[in-house]
Amino acid sequence: MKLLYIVAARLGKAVTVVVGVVIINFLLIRLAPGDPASVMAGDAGASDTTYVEQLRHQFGLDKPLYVQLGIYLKGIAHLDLGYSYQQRVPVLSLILDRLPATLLLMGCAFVFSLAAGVLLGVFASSSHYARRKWIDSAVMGGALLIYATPQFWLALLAIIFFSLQLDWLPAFGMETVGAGYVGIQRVGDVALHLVLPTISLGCFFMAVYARLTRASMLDVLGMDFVRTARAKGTPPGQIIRRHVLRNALLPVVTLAGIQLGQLAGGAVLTETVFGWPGIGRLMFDALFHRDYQLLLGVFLVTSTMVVAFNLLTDLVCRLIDPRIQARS
Amino acid sequence: MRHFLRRFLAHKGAAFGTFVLLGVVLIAAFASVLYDQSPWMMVAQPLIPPFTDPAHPFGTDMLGRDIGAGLVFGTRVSLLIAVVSTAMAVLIGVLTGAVSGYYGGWVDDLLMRWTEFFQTIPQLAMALVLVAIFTPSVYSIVGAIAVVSWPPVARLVRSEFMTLKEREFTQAAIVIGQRPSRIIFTQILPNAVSPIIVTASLMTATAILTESALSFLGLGDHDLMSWGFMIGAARTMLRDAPWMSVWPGVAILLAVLAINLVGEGLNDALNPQLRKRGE
Amino acid sequence: QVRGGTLQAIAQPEPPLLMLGLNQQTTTQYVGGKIYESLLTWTPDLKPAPGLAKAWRISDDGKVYTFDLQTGVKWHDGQPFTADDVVFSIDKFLRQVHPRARVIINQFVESIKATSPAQVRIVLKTPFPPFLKAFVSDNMPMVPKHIYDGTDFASNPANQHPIGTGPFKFQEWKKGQYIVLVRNPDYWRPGLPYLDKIVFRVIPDAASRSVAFERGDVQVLSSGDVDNVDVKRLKALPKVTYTLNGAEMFSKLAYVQMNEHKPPFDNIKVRQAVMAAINRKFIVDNIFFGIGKVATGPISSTTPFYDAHVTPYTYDPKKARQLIAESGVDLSKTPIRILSYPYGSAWDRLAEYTKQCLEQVGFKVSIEAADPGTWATRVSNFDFDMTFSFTAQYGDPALGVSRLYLSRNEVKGSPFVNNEGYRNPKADELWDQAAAATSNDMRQKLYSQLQQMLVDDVANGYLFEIQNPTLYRSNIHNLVTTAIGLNDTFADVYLDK
Amino acid sequence: MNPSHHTNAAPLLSVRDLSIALPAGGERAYAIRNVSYDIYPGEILCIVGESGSGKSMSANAIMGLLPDTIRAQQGSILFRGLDLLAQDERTLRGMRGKDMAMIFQEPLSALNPLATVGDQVAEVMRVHGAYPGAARKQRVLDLLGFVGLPEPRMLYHGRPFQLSGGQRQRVMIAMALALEPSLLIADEPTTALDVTTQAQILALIARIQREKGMGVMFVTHDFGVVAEIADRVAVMEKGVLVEQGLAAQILNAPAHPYTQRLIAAVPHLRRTAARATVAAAPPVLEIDGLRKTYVTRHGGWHKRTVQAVDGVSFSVRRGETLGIVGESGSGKSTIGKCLLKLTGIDGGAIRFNGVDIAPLIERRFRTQRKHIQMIFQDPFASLNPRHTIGRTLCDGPVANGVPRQQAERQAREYLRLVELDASAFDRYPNQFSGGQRQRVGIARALMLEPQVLVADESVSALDVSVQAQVLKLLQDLQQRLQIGLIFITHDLRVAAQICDAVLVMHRGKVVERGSPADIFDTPAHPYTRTLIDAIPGRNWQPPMAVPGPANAGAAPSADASILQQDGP
Ligand SMILES: Nc1ncnc2c1ncn2[C@@H]1O[C@H](COP(=O)(O)OP(=O)(O)OP(=O)(O)O)[C@@H](O)[C@H]1O
Ligand SMILES: Nc1ncnc2c1ncn2[C@@H]1O[C@H](COP(=O)(O)OP(=O)(O)OP(=O)(O)O)[C@@H](O)[C@H]1O
Ligand SMILES: [Mg+2]
Ligand SMILES: [Mg+2]
Repeated sequence: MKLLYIVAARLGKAVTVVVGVVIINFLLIRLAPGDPASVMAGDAGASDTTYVEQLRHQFGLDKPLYVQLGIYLKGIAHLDLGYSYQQRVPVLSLILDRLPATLLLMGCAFVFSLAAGVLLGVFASSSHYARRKWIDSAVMGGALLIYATPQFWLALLAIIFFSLQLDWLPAFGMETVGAGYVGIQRVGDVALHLVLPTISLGCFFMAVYARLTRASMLDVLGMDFVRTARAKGTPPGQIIRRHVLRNALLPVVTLAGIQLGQLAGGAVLTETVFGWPGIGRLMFDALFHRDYQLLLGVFLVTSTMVVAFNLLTDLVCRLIDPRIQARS
Repeated sequence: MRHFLRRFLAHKGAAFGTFVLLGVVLIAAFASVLYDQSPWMMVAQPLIPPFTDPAHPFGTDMLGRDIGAGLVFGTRVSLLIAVVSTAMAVLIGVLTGAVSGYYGGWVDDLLMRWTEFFQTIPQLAMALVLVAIFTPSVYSIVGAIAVVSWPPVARLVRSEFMTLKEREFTQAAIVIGQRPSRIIFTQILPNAVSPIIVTASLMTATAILTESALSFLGLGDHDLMSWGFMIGAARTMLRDAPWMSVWPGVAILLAVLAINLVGEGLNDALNPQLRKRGE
Repeated sequence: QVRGGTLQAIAQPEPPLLMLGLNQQTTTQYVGGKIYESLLTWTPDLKPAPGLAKAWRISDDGKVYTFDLQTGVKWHDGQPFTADDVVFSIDKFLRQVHPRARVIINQFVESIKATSPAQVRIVLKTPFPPFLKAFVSDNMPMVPKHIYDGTDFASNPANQHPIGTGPFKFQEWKKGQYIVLVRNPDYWRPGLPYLDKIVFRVIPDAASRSVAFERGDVQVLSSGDVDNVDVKRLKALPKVTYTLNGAEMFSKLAYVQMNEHKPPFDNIKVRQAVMAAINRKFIVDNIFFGIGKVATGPISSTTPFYDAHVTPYTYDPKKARQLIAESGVDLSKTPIRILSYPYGSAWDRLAEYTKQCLEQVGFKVSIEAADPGTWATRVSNFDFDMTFSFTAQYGDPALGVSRLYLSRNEVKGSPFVNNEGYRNPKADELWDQAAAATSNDMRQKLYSQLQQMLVDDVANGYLFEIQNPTLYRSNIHNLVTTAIGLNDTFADVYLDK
Repeated sequence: MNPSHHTNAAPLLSVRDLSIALPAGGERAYAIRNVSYDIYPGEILCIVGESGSGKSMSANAIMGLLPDTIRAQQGSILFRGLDLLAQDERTLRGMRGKDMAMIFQEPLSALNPLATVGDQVAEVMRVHGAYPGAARKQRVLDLLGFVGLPEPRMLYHGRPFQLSGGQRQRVMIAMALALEPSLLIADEPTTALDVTTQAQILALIARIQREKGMGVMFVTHDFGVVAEIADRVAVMEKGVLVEQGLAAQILNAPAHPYTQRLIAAVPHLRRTAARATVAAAPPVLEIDGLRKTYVTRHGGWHKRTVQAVDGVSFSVRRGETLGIVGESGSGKSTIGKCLLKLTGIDGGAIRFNGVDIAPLIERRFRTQRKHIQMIFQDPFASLNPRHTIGRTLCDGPVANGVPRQQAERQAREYLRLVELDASAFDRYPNQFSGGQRQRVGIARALMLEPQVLVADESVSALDVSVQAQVLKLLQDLQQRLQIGLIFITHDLRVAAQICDAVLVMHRGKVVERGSPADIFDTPAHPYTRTLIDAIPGRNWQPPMAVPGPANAGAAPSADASILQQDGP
């Protein structure tokens, strides 16, 4: 009941935020020089003015801005995200086309980074706790190195090394085109394609999680109840597992929520390098083509996802720490 | 202060980071002494590999520009972009967070909703849109990085303020009749400085990475030689002239690493929690 | 010739649409060119060859064009292709939506009629010899009347499932991943095509594309798929064929565009100084890695009516400085901004190089980055000092060159017209005469005169002729056979086993 | 109390010549030095001493729970003859919780916030493999009942945050008792609790000790507590054990000067002399029907309201000291906050010199603020660590329009008045001891020459000896400047010592009021009686005629010693 209320209240807020985001972006994009008609003329390599005017009229860009905004918002209310000027397809279907790929990569990178990061962090902090500090230093040094490496650079190197030199993994795309795989074969094929993008996308956050988990674990290890547990005669392994980990997880979960949000917008860099058909690239191209409705649609969808993830994070935090429920 | 320095430098990583960072800053400051010509100047044969021509130890790029000069001048730009954008983000974040956390109530509600607007769109996407809209230039890049990175600062400062305003010294300041603006700036803010400094140091590192990502995607300032720009430009030459991207990659890595280490050192030195445990 | 097999190619950037009439991006032409056909095709030496028209006649006064259509041609949905489709395509569809064709149609076509189900007659208002050259698939694709007539062309659902007469039918398009075309079994040329399937993959990053070719994931690289620097390495790979042919119809020419509406480039001497300050050989060799040819004037050497005997500009910074001194322009008062051309990193390098060169001779230069939207808008509105660009010439100066110089084309609002603001009544007159002249000798004379004039005036700064390297695995045959190269139908392409 | 057993039993625990070094850079080189004492089965040994004297260190050393950086240097800890310092971690682990158990000071943080109470109590059995199967849960429930927790079945699945401080401390005790250890170490187990709860816990520990016959080591700094439960007492000063002996002997006839000083500083329940009653001047502050209700949202629509202050009325004259006492949560601090308008009120009037200040908006009230000042409870938290003392003192006058130079002059004057060195002006708070900081707090409040001064638990955080000094100072200044003082405290001894009149609060209401003598000698309300009964060691009167510096507060020498101890 209480949970339901919280969810309802948060949803209400969320809707205002999303609508706000759409309006702000709508106005923001219009500040950019150029419009879809001029870009299309540019791409065609030729044009005449009446043609451009005609396109503008066709897209409704000759109406006053507030009228356009009104039309757009009214459309959204009916779940109509409009039409892509460039591709002449409903925006929603374009986005839905790309969404599965984004969700897949996002999910894999998320799980990979979270699992690997938390494991490394726990490993490092327990090494530290057990006074094997050099292991801690080595793990954390590695994490820091990964953290500091530009992501796209890593990705390019990974392609050259793993797919060109060693020929272990496919370099790009989501599946082998035309191979006609079905069922388990196809799953395996997609999985192979996922490896490099997942790792190069997940590495950065893995490092972040590792560091955060470690710091948080060490914080918790310094707390009084750990001393209580020691006073009971609990062995170190159990202390870490039963007492420290759960208490240390809260900041990690919070950050994970933020990461999910960041991933929701697709990963432009990774998608670019690996030719991954995700939503980030769609956004990037829409931006360059001034495909307003498509761009706004992407933002609408991603910000909705971000808001949803925030809500989810909240709920997970509540599950982990019942105190939050009591406090709010 | 001396205690602090000792604690800070006792941290080996922090000492190394400071050392590297100082080097980087010196290089930035004396760029024009190290290389008297513009990094854009075509000074030699194109594509000289590194370590083959003593005049150009880092090699040259496809136009015959000295990579060493690019690195040195790029230090300046990358650092400048990072520092200025972080400063801006911190300024906006601190103001928003301070007002929000101190006053609470509807002011807080309003400001936090505003903050959420900026947090709801993934950072890099937002930065891309902003830079594209305001046309790529050093100003729009700095602005965009600042715009996407202030919300976490605001949240941090807000939560600091929410706890600090309940602290007794703040209440004491109210009781002796100080004005809110004075309380915010002279009583509370100085006490929230250490987490802000730590966050800012990490943001600086992220800003360098963001700038390079923007450059990689073709949205850099074409008038200024930055590391990110060098990598972006070298991307197409990755196979034929790997040194073109390796050098700036290493430079970014080192700088980000150093800043992070310094940030961690600051964190440890400023964080009383750790100090208490006697580490 | 072997039947069967799948050809893997790259479509980058991903075309927004495959409907050739509605979109003319290069990749749309590349992919759409297999689905749609025009009445003619063109040989590498720019001679017309049969397409959907098996024969054609031009009246002596050059005004009446009669086309006899192939028989037994069917649309991909099984409907027969007739003269009505041709009339609809030209008179209604293209006239309304095609940015280039509509200009020609509106300006020159008086009437177009189906004289029989297999014959079409087009009457022009005035003679226009290059008219025939408009009949290539990207300029005048034939579209099905039974599907488009009476509908809103732009939102017709068939745009997503294009229906043409070409040797390949549209099968599947996974946005962001690939487009698949399959063999059209009812193609009107018996026994063709050979290939079963063509897959166009979307790979946004150039470095990844060259990896794809190296790994054999794709077998064809069209020009622009990989950076020029990689071409050298890739063409040296075993069993890879390299050709520069197949771009004769386009003959793209790159130039530096200077805004002649305002100082300093309203001064001829300053523009001439720019030409002397830039080493165009260096540009071709180092920025475009040797793929290209220094241009002499506004018309490419592969376009008819080219004339090499114009005043040559050579790299001579001293002369550049002297020209500036003569011009009397104080460069320190007129700092210039180079608007970079947002179509790839080589153009960025070109901007950086130009900046260095110009600064050497005393200009004050800054570079402004732009994305395509910004670039198109600013150039259309004359809001720039200097920028780069390239245009295709479409096999005739009257189709692809004159548009950039006619003073009546100096209108705000669209790029690739007379954006530089070149105004010369004498030239305008010559252009019009040359376009209408029916004798080739006459045209050559007029165009030679024009070339000399434009080069002297530096109407644009002619940099180099862009060459289009195509790389493909050597087991592919007949890939590049016509003047439009890879944009052709691929009906004759076959793979060795 | 039965001190007769030493002679015939071997000691349970025997600490011999123990020294523990501190890492370099600390305030002193060792935490404890050459400490020796014994604990016999069935007795309670109290270790007393002021903050930082090394009480916790010696307790932790026994359990082997010293911080990583700190080691025992020499000596031995013999537990039933086994030297604990020579054992490896595994052996010690086997003994912890089973042979010896510990109760920690902070009931808030000593329990894992995320694990259920039941699990945490059961854990000690689990790790030692005791009470397997269903018996374990039953044992937990029994224990929870044994320590007097209500509804053990429900609490079993509860989490620490759902319990009050006293209840948490009981859970800790249950945990410690689970395996019936022969040695129980309690490190200030009641310091964070209010008097009534403290009384219950003390009674509980005493009862258990009797029933199970354990040896108990009880660490505290409160002589009242010592008087309540100790069999024997050991007194520590700066890491050195200065005196030990039977409780009666130490409490009533302390031999060492340090012990004497400590005991002399314990406030007396009975005041020595009645003060001259305040003239019948008009009240400077009148509170009339003050009400304050806190509303806390509980997740959804559920609201929880707390009547923190419910119809309280009183008045204060200049020069008068009004004490407000009551257990924790009775609404004392809330009254203070309302008076200073640090929170809004829900009803009633606050008349300052006859004018109701309750409805004034903050901007208008700001000019009046200087007349009503406050001394805050926590001397550490109430000074901005980033400002020098001088700046802290000047802030007030400057905010009220006094030129800076004049304010500085004034500040130096007040520093002298509160007996702080002139050099304090340029130093930072971390360079002072708690007592000195509290003086700064007093000076800050007095700088504005207020007519009313609210002191909320101003001395609760201080050690007894320092507490005495500060109280003395406060009393003097209040008399000298004729301030109306509202003194909020939960320590009835303190209230008895300095107040002219006392209000007893219970659940937001005033249940009794009158002079200290009336209230403490003849309490009328049952609640007041409970409160008074709960005062630890109320039957013990610290001896008056202790030789040595009884008036330590006024003596600059004592001040100097504090400075050395807590200085930078
Ligand atoms: N982790 C630590 N690292 C360094 N010094 C410490 C540490 N813990 C305590 N000390 C120092 O050891 C000395 C003894 O501390 P201890 O905690 O035993 O005092 P205490 O008598 O228990 O005081 P309190 O009544 O305040 O609890 C003090 O000087 C203190 O500053
Ligand atoms: N900000 C607040 N919000 C909600 N409830 C509060 C708040 N402050 C105090 N309370 C509640 O009001 C009641 C009175 O609190 P108050 O702080 O006045 O007690 P107190 O007598 O000062 O207790 P203590 O001796 O522990 O300081 C308590 O039940 C407390 O939980
Ligand atoms: Mg202690
Ligand atoms: Mg209180």
